[in-house]
Amino acid sequence: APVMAETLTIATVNNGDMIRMQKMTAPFTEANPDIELEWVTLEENILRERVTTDIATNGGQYDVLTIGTYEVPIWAKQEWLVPLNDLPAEYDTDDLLPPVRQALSVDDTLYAVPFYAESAMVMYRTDLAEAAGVTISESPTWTEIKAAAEAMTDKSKEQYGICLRGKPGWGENMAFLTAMANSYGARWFDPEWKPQFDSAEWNATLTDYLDMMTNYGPPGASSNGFNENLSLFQQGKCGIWIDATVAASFVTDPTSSTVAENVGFAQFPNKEGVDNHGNWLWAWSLAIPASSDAPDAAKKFVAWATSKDYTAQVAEAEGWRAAPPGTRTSLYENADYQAAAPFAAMTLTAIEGANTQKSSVQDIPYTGGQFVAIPEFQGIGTAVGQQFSAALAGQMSAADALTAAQANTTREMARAGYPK
Amino acid sequence: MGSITLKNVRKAFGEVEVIPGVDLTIEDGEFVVFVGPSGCGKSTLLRLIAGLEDVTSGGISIDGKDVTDAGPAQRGLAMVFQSYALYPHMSVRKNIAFPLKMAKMSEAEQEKRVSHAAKILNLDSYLDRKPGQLSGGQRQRVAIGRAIVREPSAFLFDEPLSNLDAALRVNMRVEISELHNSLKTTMIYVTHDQVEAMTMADKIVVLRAGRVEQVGSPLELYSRPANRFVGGFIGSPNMNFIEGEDAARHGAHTIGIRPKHWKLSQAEGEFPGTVGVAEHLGSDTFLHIDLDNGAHIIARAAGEFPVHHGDRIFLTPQEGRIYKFGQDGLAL
Amino acid sequence: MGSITLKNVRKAFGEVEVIPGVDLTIEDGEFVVFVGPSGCGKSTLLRLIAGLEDVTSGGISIDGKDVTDAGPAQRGLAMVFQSYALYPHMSVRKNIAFPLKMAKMSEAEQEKRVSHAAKILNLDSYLDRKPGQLSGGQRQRVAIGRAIVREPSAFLFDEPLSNLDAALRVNMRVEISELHNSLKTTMIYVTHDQVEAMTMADKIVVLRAGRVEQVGSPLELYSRPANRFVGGFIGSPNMNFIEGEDAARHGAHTIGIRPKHWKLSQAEGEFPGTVGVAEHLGSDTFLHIDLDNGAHIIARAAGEFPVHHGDRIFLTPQEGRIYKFGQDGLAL
Amino acid sequence: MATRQTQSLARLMRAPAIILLLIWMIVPLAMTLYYSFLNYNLLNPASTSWAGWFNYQYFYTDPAFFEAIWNTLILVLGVLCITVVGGILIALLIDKPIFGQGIVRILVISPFFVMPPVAALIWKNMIMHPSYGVLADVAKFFGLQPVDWFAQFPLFSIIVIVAWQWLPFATLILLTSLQSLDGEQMEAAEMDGASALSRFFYLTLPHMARAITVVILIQTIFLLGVYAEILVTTNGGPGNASTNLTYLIYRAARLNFDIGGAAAGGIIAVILANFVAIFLMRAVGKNLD
Amino acid sequence: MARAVSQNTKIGYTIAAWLVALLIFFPILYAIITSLKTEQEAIAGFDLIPSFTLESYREVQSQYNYFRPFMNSVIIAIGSTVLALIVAVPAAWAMAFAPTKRTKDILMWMLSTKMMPAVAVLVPIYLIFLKTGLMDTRIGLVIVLMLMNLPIVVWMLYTYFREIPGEILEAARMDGATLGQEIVHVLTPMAVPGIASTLLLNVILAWNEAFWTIQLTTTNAAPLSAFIASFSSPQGLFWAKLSAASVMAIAPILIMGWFSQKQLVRGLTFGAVK
Ligand SMILES: Nc1ncnc2c1ncn2[C@@H]1O[C@H](COP(=O)(O)OP(=O)(O)OP(=O)(O)O)[C@@H](O)[C@H]1O
Ligand SMILES: Nc1ncnc2c1ncn2[C@@H]1O[C@H](COP(=O)(O)OP(=O)(O)OP(=O)(O)O)[C@@H](O)[C@H]1O
Ligand SMILES: [Mg+2]
Ligand SMILES: [Mg+2]
Repeated sequence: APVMAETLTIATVNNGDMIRMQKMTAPFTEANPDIELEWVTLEENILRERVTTDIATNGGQYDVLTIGTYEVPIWAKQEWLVPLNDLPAEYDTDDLLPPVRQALSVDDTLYAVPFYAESAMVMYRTDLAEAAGVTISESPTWTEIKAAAEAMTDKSKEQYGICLRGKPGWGENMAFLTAMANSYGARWFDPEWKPQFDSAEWNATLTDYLDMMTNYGPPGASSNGFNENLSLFQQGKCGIWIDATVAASFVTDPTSSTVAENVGFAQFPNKEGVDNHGNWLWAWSLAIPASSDAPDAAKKFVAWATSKDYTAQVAEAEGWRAAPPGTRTSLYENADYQAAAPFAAMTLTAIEGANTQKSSVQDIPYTGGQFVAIPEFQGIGTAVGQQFSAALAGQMSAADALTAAQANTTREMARAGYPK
Repeated sequence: MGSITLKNVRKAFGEVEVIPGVDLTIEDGEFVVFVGPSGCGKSTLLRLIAGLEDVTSGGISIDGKDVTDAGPAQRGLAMVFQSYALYPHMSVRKNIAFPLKMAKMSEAEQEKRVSHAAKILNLDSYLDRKPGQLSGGQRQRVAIGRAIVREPSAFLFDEPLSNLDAALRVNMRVEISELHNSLKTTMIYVTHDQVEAMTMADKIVVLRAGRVEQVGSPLELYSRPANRFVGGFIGSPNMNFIEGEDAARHGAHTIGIRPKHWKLSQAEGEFPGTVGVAEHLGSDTFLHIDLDNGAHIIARAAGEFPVHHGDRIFLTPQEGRIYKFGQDGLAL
Repeated sequence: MGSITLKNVRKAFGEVEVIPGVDLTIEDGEFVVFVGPSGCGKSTLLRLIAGLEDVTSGGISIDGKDVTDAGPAQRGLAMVFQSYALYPHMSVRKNIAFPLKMAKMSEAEQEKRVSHAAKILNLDSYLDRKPGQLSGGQRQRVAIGRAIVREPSAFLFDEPLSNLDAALRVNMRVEISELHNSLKTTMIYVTHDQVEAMTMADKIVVLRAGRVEQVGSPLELYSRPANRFVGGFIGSPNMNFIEGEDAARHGAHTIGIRPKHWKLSQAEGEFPGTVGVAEHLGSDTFLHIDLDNGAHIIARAAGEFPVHHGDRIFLTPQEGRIYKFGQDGLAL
Repeated sequence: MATRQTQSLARLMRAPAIILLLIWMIVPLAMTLYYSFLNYNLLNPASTSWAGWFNYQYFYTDPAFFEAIWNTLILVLGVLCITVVGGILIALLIDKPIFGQGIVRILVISPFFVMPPVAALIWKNMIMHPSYGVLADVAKFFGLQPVDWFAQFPLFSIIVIVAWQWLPFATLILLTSLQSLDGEQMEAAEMDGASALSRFFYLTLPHMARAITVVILIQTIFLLGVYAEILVTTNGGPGNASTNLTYLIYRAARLNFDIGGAAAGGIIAVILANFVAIFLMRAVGKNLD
Repeated sequence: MARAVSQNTKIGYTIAAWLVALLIFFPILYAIITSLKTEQEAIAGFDLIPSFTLESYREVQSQYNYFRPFMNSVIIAIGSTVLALIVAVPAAWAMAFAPTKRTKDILMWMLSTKMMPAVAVLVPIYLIFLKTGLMDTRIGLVIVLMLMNLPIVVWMLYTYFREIPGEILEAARMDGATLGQEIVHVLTPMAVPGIASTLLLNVILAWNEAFWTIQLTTTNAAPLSAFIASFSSPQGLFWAKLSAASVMAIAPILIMGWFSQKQLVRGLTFGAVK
């Protein structure tokens, strides 16, 4: 190695795209022989714990962080992240999809660059729908979804009409339920930061969710998260699955999915009369902590890892379908990609439709789509998620779960000193 | 009642034959001691009688009833173990009452029997202690108490005194003898200490490598040992053996002379030697003497005998007190 | 050299005074035995001499040099423990050489001394075994070997034979005596067995509750006990004591008669009684007799004495063999 | 053994261990105590302020708090029951003459080597999973509806996993104890006419009392700290059904990054643990010498 | 006790014992089997006969170089245990052979330090580690795990030492050994079985520690607990891969445990039961 080698310690989440990236860094290290890369790959929750502790204590263990749209605005406000407005021209910041770019910026300053991004949409089995004699429109309502789910359910064949997240966690069931609530016209807080679980909208959301899941959902749904539902869907046990758009590439991958040929896509549902499709937006992004001792090398790296070149490199190695989705306009304009990824258009629609600045149709004091971008949300969201999961497991009623959620959230918000 | 008969009892552990075949009759009320060197099969024989081991072949009957296949509890015997085998977490009272409880005896009857046994054994004041709080002798008594309450047809003792110190051993020896005198129950007592055997037994069974060498009263064995082994085993200090020419002179392959049967002289005698250690006990003196013919012998003199390390001494066996053994070891 | 002097040595464990104050002089080359009942402070006294415990007050000097504050290693003494305290992970050779190694002696010198000690103790063929592969007596000898090689100014033994069985104990007793005869080094030997004390000692120190009751040669103690305690402690079987009227008749508070000093008769005598257990040893007979005056005594008859349980018997003390003690226990 | 010199040496030799542990205990404990009186959120360090007793009050009034204490109790007692009873039975079994005793013992102790997160992963995904788990396959084989263990019996499921990890420990201690039972005592009881069952209850069980004490003492120390199994499987849910005290603190510290609250919880846990400890030492320590 | 058991009874016991043993071992066995399956087989339902592919292992290895965390685990586990022994041997000597009235209290206090929830003191420790430069170093973890296990090590050694008759140490003292020589030449060799089992048990406890090892490391010192944390919830349920990673994480300690079974059994009893 050269004399002045710098080592970048990169914290990544252990999902497939990030791991693929670890294996494809040759062009970068060849171009930058003075930079060595050290990887810390951890499961999402552990990664978040580790990274948060480190950045909050100014530990300086990492030079590049993999974080989501939830952390970016919070951490940027604490001045924990290095601003990324000075990326080179060839990076083409303007090519980033506007909602994504906006979600990663505070006051128009970019604090993280997206590795891949996702919204949520409906994935369903076209063959089952046909057999059951139902159709799902491009932009379905919840009523339509429920009817389709009912029609596709055949428990004797281990075939369940609908699979939704049930595993507790702010990034698990609460991501889905928050998005669903948004589409029902509900909100987390009113402008005075008063929790709204006692509202009719939330009641309707949870009641319908429980209704669908108990009647048409798979067993053990209260411990199903993204991964579990993905497996179920790939094995043909789900009629409809509403979840992150990245799933599309997995369910249509014939090497791991038994139903790859028969997947249809639709926009995230809404309730009749409510013009809101959930506003789910998540981007796994790369950011540089202010405590890094090699911010310049780190900038080079994040720019490379989220560049068009990297996308092309992945496409070349593994085909266009595997390209990290959801971040750049140019990708969606690429004909090869469109051809390889039948879900491209719907994904783009979903992402472009997401408004994280105002996710509810009612007035709200917060930003964030399927979450609330305040530091306390992880704790609150998870606690509420526990209640809703318990309701799904049949251990309490919807009303009780909402009451508990309301009490808990009120308590936590008071403790955190809201309204501020 | 408690007569026990062994008919050609054999015992092998796997390939190893430990008891090659024993016939033995024990009369009701007898105090029988099994004696022999370590590993000769005393414990095994006792355990066969107790039913803790199965015989390989042969039969055992108690009071004329065949019990060869009966379990230990059915034979109506009681055993006192070398380690006492008290139940450490139970009080003395509970220990003694345990066999009665197992026999589902009424509380009142249990109480009666326990206090009776405690009285006999002087355990009254310890009834509520745990075994761990007792001295060795007291524990031994508790073990005996546990045996007594069952009113067994015979008691079996396996080296019950070997864990006690010398002084206590003497006391307990007497206590057990007295117990036998008062209960008159058959007792079978295993030891490898010939003093115990001599002082306690009505009948001694000398075992060697699983075979019965001689059966008889202590004095019979002392005065008419059937062979050299028994002669050497019975009597303390041990019989002195002289072989070769000096023995041939008395017409035997080996002659045996007991330590107290020497005439000692500082002037002349049959066997000249040098005094090694002289042990002065006040009442007696034991002289360890290296004979000029190479033998090492022990002589006992009554009272004080004024010799010291290195003195010359001459020994002559007392008339008629010479035991003579043939080449095969049998008494002539 | 190895004379040891204790000057008003006191030892207390916390509140408890175990040795209230002992003055004692041990001459070079003497074999001194500390004897006394269990718990009387024998081990404590020995450990004070060894330096394993600190004295509470008083002084200890060895060969005239004050060693009260010296550590155990500096006192030039060697100790043989009751449990042998061999190093189980070292071969016999290494065990014996250990003190030499600690003294940084040359390998050659170590080797020489070890083989010398091994020869004396007949350990040659076991030098490469581990202690676990030895019998009790052999272990005992290794412990002694480890003491010998240092050529200490004195040996300390703490009940070295109490873990051995009866027969072995007799042998080892003789061996240690022979060792003393050949080495002529000072030895201090702790035991609670008075037979050991009598047979081995040049000088016996009788202890009781941390106090010295009498110091003297075995025969002195046997024939002229300073008080009733010593009289009762020395001699086997123990001296019989008779109090009250019968004693007053002989002009004492208590009289003591040794078991062998009775004249036995089946017709008449001073003390009538009933035979309890009769222990027939062949060479002697021990009679346990309940006197009509309530005392329980033991009489020893030479050879066979033909009485049995329950027989009437009459005893008379032999002339001039009566020990007389005052009310305070002191000999009159 | 006890000259003044050895006593002072002993003091010297004890010192390093004691001092190290004192530091290890006191420094973090003091800092924790200090934090417990602060409003201190790691994500918002700027607004740190003095909180007084607020953190304690807040922790104490948390509806999850008493549930967590209750769950902790059930978890510890449940695991203790399963491991002690199971351990005794298994120990009795493998003490019997069997072929391949060595291998059986190896198999039985194996779970002790599995790190808690791995154990939880294996049980969660491969054994208890309602669709893919072996238990589900078994249920299906018998035509039954698979049980969703973590949703329906969350605490019980965790008890099973933890008990599985600690069963080898209990078994081995109890087996060792069993093997040290004096054979002559058993024979004496047999001669006394005691049946096999009586022998077990009157002799074997009392003999094992000390070993059982050790199992209880050591396991309690470790069981009070169980959290990885919960984190991996149920995340404390559904609701708070499987949240124990340690996990509650974990949640405060690692999800909410509420340093003050977690510190207060930690202090409460230390106090409770010491109550348990004192109680254990009193009740159980006597048995230990 | 000594009565021979009939062959039939023995076979009966054997069957029962093997059943129980296999039941207890089953989760581990099934993880091993699953790790040899393909992903499709892994979720295809109960099946004890895999296709014996090493694909999952290969994939795990390509994603995360196993060797470094493995070495870290070895060094940290052994290092912390050895360090703990060095501190604990003198302390245990003092407690066993020169006990005071408070010795038992001190021991119990030591054990009670283990009851503090680690997560409550994470931030202080984290800050200390940052300040002292111990973060992400093996030596840092060695120290923490040493302190964590010290109470248990002291306790175990104490119980072992107490079985050694004090007379032997006194004999050494009479023989002129200094305290150091006494410990090195006599006490330690005699306690070797006890020390070995203490060592083994604590290596296992340190190996399986999964809180501090993850929180206080990033790359250089990250042991196998961090390794497994990077596989525990991959996108999609790759159970064969997860099983392979699990097996890789536990295999070294499992094998060590199997081979040192005898000593370990003694160690597992914490020296408290003879
Ligand atoms: N369970 C057993 N299996 C195999 N051999 C045994 C068994 N029990 C005893 N033996 C052997 O049988 C022989 C006799 O043993 P036993 O215990 O009866 O001797 P003993 O005369 O009581 O000896 P000691 O005086 O030492 O108690 C010995 O050689 C012993 O090794
Ligand atoms: N370390 C100690 N602390 C307190 N008391 C002690 C200690 N060592 C001995 N003692 C007490 O001192 C007294 C004398 O004990 P010592 O061991 O010297 O008796 P002994 O004559 O050797 O007895 P034995 O013949 O039983 O060995 C006993 O009462 C004993 O309880
Ligand atoms: Mg025997
Ligand atoms: Mg003593």
